[in-house]
Amino acid sequence: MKKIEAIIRPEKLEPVRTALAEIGVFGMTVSEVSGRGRQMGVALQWRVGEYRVEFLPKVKIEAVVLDEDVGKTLNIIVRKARTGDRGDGKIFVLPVDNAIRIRTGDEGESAI
Amino acid sequence: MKKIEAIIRPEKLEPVRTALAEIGVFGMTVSEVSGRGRQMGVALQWRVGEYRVEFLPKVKIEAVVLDEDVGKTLNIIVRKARTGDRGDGKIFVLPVDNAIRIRTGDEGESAI
Amino acid sequence: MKKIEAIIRPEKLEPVRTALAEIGVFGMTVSEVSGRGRQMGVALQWRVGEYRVEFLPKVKIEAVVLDEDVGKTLNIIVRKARTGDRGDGKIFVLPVDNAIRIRTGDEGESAI
Amino acid sequence: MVNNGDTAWLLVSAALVMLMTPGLALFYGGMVRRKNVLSTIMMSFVLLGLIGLLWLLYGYSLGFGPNLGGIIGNLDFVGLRNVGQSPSAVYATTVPQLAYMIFQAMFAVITVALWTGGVVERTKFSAFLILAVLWFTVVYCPVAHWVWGHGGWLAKLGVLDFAGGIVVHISAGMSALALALLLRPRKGFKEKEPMEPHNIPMVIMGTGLLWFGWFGFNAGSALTSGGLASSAFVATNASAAAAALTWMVLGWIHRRPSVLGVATGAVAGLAAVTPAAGFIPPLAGVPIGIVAAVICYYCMVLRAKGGIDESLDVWAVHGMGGIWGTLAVGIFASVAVNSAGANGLIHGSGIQLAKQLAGVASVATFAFVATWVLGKIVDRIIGLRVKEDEEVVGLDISQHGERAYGGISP
Amino acid sequence: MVNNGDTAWLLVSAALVMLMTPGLALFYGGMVRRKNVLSTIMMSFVLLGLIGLLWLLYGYSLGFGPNLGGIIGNLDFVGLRNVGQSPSAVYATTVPQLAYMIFQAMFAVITVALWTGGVVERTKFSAFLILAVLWFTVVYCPVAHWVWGHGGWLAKLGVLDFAGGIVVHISAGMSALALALLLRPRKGFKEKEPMEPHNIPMVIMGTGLLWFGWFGFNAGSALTSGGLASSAFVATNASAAAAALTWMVLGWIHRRPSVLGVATGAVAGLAAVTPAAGFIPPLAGVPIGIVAAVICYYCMVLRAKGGIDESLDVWAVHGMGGIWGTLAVGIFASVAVNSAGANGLIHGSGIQLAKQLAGVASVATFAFVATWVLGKIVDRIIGLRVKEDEEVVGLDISQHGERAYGGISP
Amino acid sequence: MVNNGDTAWLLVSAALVMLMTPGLALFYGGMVRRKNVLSTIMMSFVLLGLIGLLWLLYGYSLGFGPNLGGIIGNLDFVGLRNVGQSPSAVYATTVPQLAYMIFQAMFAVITVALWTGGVVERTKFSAFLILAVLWFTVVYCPVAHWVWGHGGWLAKLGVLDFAGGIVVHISAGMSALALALLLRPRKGFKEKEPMEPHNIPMVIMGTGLLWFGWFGFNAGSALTSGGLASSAFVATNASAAAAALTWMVLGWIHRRPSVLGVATGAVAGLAAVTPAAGFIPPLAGVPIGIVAAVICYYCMVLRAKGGIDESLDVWAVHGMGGIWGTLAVGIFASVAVNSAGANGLIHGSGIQLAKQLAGVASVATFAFVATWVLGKIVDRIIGLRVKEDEEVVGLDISQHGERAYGGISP
Ligand SMILES: Nc1ncnc2c1ncn2[C@@H]1O[C@H](COP(=O)(O)OP(=O)(O)O)[C@@H](O)[C@H]1O
Ligand SMILES: Nc1ncnc2c1ncn2[C@@H]1O[C@H](COP(=O)(O)OP(=O)(O)O)[C@@H](O)[C@H]1O
Ligand SMILES: Nc1ncnc2c1ncn2[C@@H]1O[C@H](COP(=O)(O)OP(=O)(O)O)[C@@H](O)[C@H]1O
Repeated sequence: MKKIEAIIRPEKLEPVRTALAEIGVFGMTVSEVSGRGRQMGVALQWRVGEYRVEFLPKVKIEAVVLDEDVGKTLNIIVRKARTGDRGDGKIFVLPVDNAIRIRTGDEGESAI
Repeated sequence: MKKIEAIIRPEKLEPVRTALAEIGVFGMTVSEVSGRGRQMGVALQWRVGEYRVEFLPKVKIEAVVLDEDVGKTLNIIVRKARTGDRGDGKIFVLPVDNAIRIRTGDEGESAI
Repeated sequence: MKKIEAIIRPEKLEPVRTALAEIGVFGMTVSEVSGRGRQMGVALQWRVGEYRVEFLPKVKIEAVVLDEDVGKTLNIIVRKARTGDRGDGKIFVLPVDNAIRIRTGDEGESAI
Repeated sequence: MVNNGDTAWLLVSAALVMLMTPGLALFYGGMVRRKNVLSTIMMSFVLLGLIGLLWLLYGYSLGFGPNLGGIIGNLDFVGLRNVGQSPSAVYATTVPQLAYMIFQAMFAVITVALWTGGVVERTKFSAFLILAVLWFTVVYCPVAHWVWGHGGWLAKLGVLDFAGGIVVHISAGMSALALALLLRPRKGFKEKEPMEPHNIPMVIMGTGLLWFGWFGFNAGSALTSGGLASSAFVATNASAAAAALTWMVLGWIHRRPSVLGVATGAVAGLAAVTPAAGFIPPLAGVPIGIVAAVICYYCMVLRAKGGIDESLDVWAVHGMGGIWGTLAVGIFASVAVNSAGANGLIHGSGIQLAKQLAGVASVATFAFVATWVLGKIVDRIIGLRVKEDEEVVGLDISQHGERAYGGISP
Repeated sequence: MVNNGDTAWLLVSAALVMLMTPGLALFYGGMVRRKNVLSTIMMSFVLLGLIGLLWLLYGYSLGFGPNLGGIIGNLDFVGLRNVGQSPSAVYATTVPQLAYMIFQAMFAVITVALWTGGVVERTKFSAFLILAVLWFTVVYCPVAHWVWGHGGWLAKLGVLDFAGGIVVHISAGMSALALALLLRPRKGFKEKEPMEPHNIPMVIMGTGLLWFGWFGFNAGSALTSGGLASSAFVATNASAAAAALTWMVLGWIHRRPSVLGVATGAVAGLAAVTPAAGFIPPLAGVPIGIVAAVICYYCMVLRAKGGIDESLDVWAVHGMGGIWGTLAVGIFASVAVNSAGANGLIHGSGIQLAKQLAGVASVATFAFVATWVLGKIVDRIIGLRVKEDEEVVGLDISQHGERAYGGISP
Repeated sequence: MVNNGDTAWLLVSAALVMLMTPGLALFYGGMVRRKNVLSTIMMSFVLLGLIGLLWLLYGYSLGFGPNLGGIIGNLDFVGLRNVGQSPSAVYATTVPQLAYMIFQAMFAVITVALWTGGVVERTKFSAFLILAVLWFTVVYCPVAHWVWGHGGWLAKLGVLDFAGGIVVHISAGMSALALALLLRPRKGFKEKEPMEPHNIPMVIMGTGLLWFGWFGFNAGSALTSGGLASSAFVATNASAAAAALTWMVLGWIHRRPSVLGVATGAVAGLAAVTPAAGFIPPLAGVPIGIVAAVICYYCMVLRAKGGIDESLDVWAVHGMGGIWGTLAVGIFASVAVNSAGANGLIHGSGIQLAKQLAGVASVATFAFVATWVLGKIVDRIIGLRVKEDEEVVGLDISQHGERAYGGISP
């Protein structure tokens, strides 16, 4: 099992979600985050001046998937979340020791 | 040390928190997230129609605990967060390399 | 590659961000979280009484960095986020298996 | 004869009182948890439709139609029959009766809305609607007739209620208490789970609109534009100001000066001065407001200690504030201010205080008992309370299929 | 002769109608996605400046200046020339002409604001401003003159429009439809992406202010304080109440009683009663409101089924509501209520209904066609729509360089 | 003799001005950071209590009591002694003196509230309350007397201030500057940390209420209902509209058309036209608004460049807007509009401009100096500023023990 953490543009959540559902990856947890990287921040206006906002809104998808699904999951996310401009985001893959489904108490691979 | 990430129903936060405190697990970080899984989304109303919301509100608890505490922590969470209906959530256990307490600079097990 | 998760006081985000930028750590993802630990919660007022809020606002910084940058990153965060009072927060270091830049598809160290 | 200055003032006042219901929706809506804000707002807002309609159909007739035995109006005014552009012979004789009727409509709407503060976050919406209709018919219309109707028995007794201390605040406050007892506490209340107000700026916005609208409520109740309206206006503001400050000080003594406290104090002061506004010298608003804040504050403490989940304290603020204000008429009233009024204790007579006491006691008892009975009936038939899991998920989703603030959206 | 009761009422009414534009900004702003809320609010709010100014400069003259061939006013009143503290000879003859002029200004502002509901979340701000100026000049001012101007051809025909069913609601509703067709749907609309309203309490707040302000709109249109204003006031509230409840019931039949639905119903009822308020017996507001809710509800269903992204349903609510209400004048009107009015079907004459139909047909057609042409022209010259990535990022940032709710901040 | 049309108008106006204080609370509250929104709102809202009370107790007497040497009113009106339902002999002679008194009360409240915009996000609440009482007593009441009091020295000099350009805006603006200098910048200001407004829709909501209420402020200051009120109403709207648009254009030239900019411009236009509204031909509101936007815009740029953290720019908008508007009386005024006024430059006389200059200079200086001294005293005794960690945590929690928006809740 691996945990996939993808930081993507908010407007790409819908396409990514739909495409993942098509390959059977349903379970995921999503949150609104603020990101910073090569994409510069944005200048916003105040009444007469402007100020820089360093962090831009991003969406973080967290999905724990079976080892054999990691490849295709990454693939789909990269394909669906890309625009080619700076700020498309990153995907990180982290090891997971165990998973439990609270409803049933199932552990391990059958839990996800 | 392990990092425990539990995605639970928002209304279960209070019972889980209290029960964990009883076994000495105090430190934790909590955030509001949106989840998707076997539990279907929910249909909400618009002025005359409806639309589906795919993601439901969940709460994510993150707690780094000593290896020996992992078992009982999982146990408590499963017991306190369960309703038996779809959507109860998941717990993931992730390895942690190191921990530091910012206030003191302590590293490792003594930091948590 | 390691993932550094730092839970800090909200007002320390700016100094930490600036100091990290100076040593070349630009990429990061930030979110608003609620934390609990040795720092007690806070008592807030209701119309005539008060109630305890167990969770206090914190900011979580997530940054994936190269192995060789872990030390100095931790160092900076500890230095810049410390006040010496309870509630300064924690830093956790987690292993990362892989990283991908969505824009280019680059994998591994070159992705971050 | 219609006077167009008076009519302008009464129409404006009707509009101001109308605005109080959305104001109350925000005041209450900001104090509940995020998952119940729409439900809370809806329980006020929908009454602009429901009670607004029933008032035209039969409410005005029951309340202000020609008197039947001091108890209720007859059906002469049903469906606005005989209610037209010329003035009534007995009410507000310088403005079109339609204007007086619609001014009164707004009072009926907000009175029902007021007691919803006692039952938020757990009441089934369908049951609420039925209860609202029953309560309006069985409690509000009769009480309005007793106190304000031409020939109403409390009116004949000489009970004075300028703008609704009895009719509005006591009846709503006692009813909220009865219903809260019937419904029992929200899940988590006994366990002292924090029920943090989800949006205090929304509460303040609501308070601002309430205060603003209250000028129509109280000064509009002069039913003419001129000296009396001005006097009532000043008394209203004086009491609100004094009570807001007093509440702040009380909160400060125990903890810190709270924003929610200032808002609550202002509402307590406004409620308390309502029955008195047009009978008292305007400066008497100050002691009325100060005492109102003290009484309401400690009643709230008491209610909380008693473990009663009368959730937004309608009893403590409106019920007890209204009782104090109604009695205060018997203390501060002066015929020099309003010749249609009376002299209170300070101006030499204790009789009025006794009358006021009679009015308070009878309506407080009636409202509490009648509401309890109505609530029991509705509870038996369809159940007053949502199911536990509906309460847990929140009433916005379970009752209305909506959520207040959109989630993650592209 | 200036009457100061009437003037007080008209000035208050002007202020109330002014408040409707911020109210509408919130009503619309709460229904869009978070990334477009400022843009949506701005498209209403900026008109207080833009149209507010143009009305003084030439709008009032085109609308209400001495008549040129029944089509338009001349330039006698440009820059408020000849518009002073004494009453006009032909409009509102008991109040200063300045008061009448500014009351009318507020109508012009909100009419333009109304149709922005059809084009939110995708319109380029610069193009919008140009379109607003053109529309105001080419559509609003002439139509106002036809219907309300002394000598306007529809007025001469005997078409009745008490407070703007034709001038305001039909013209805005048909124009919103034309522009929505021109602009095509928002990105994601065809794919049925959820476009969740980001803040429903904001919508309710807006509805409360609209309802409140509508008393100035409709009862203020009596232009005097007294019986007629009172009657229009009551009819307005009756229709709003009936429509709000009806919409709730319709929603409940299909799903659950929706808070957004009650708000929408109230607005539909208010829009529908607008042309009728001062011509009908007040209780006729009830059937007008009920039918309005049914018509608007199913028109909204239809619009959605048709795949047309007239985003906030200005056509269904204001256009169709306004058409129904204008025809309803021909059904319910009675000279017993307003001697300057007429008798409708129920009171014995079908002629008025025919006249109303003529008014509806001509203005609906004109507004749709003229707006389409204006939209096409602006689109050709500078493009009506933002670029795709600007739409994706949201108009708040792309058009205004601002975001509504601050991010993480120390 | 009390005229009930005039009284209706003045009471409505008083209510409208009252609503401006909650409006201002939202206007300011939306512009600060999330952690300080309640504190910011409170600094306005609590004044409805504090100043509302003090005005009755002694403020009205100091401001409008029988004159002592041109400087201050005597104590004849303390505690509303001699202030009753009949008109004053010298002020607003057609309305009850109580109505005039309470109308003036609302001005006092909002004037104090205005300068809080300069000191938000760092002022200790207890110190603020003390300062507010002192400022009200030592600055507001005397200045009101000088300009508006019967026998006040500036009034006798012939300085004209229709609705408070000097008394309200200049005094608040200069005082905000003095206090901001005393308090020094917020932590993070020098480091250019972003201080993003946390809720711009809240700012717009506040602006809408301010604009609405300002009709009471300016047109109400005619103190009668009729031609003059209508004229002032139109001038007010003209200036607001022109200034809102102008600010938008200025912002567009440098960057993009900002929503916050339109709101700010509107307020600048409203502030600037305040002293002039009832003395000028209504169309003169247009140039007054345009120039106001330009002046205030660049003063704001200047202030920011100067590194002065006068946080919400009360000086730039109200101070400088008020100065410009007061001088504009000397340019545009015409006795044809108001026979109690004067002719300005355009209508043939330069004298009035000189008088206006005298009024501006004396009050601007006095307000700045007196406020500085009062601020210094309070700072010495209990400290004006919160401790650093209190500022960092936010004033909502540190001063009031509350937070605006609930956290994670079940
Ligand atoms: N090292 C990192 N650790 C964690 N998150 C990162 C890191 N680098 C980038 N991110 C996240 O990815 C987002 C996009 O990164 P950015 O460098 O701007 O664009 P790109 O990946 O297209 O070059 C950032 O806004 C941030 O949320
Ligand atoms: N594979 C997964 N990765 C990450 N989060 C998941 C995953 N599966 C489920 N979740 C989270 O757990 C929540 C509950 O899961 P769900 O499948 O709906 O219920 P249950 O676990 O009771 O079958 C989801 O809403 C989501 O937040
Ligand atoms: N074991 C833990 N797991 C996850 N987060 C923790 C843990 N312990 C503390 N935290 C986070 O760190 C924050 C600060 O911890 P706290 O114990 O209050 O202060 P300190 O680290 O200074 O002793 C908490 O609010 C919480 O967000």
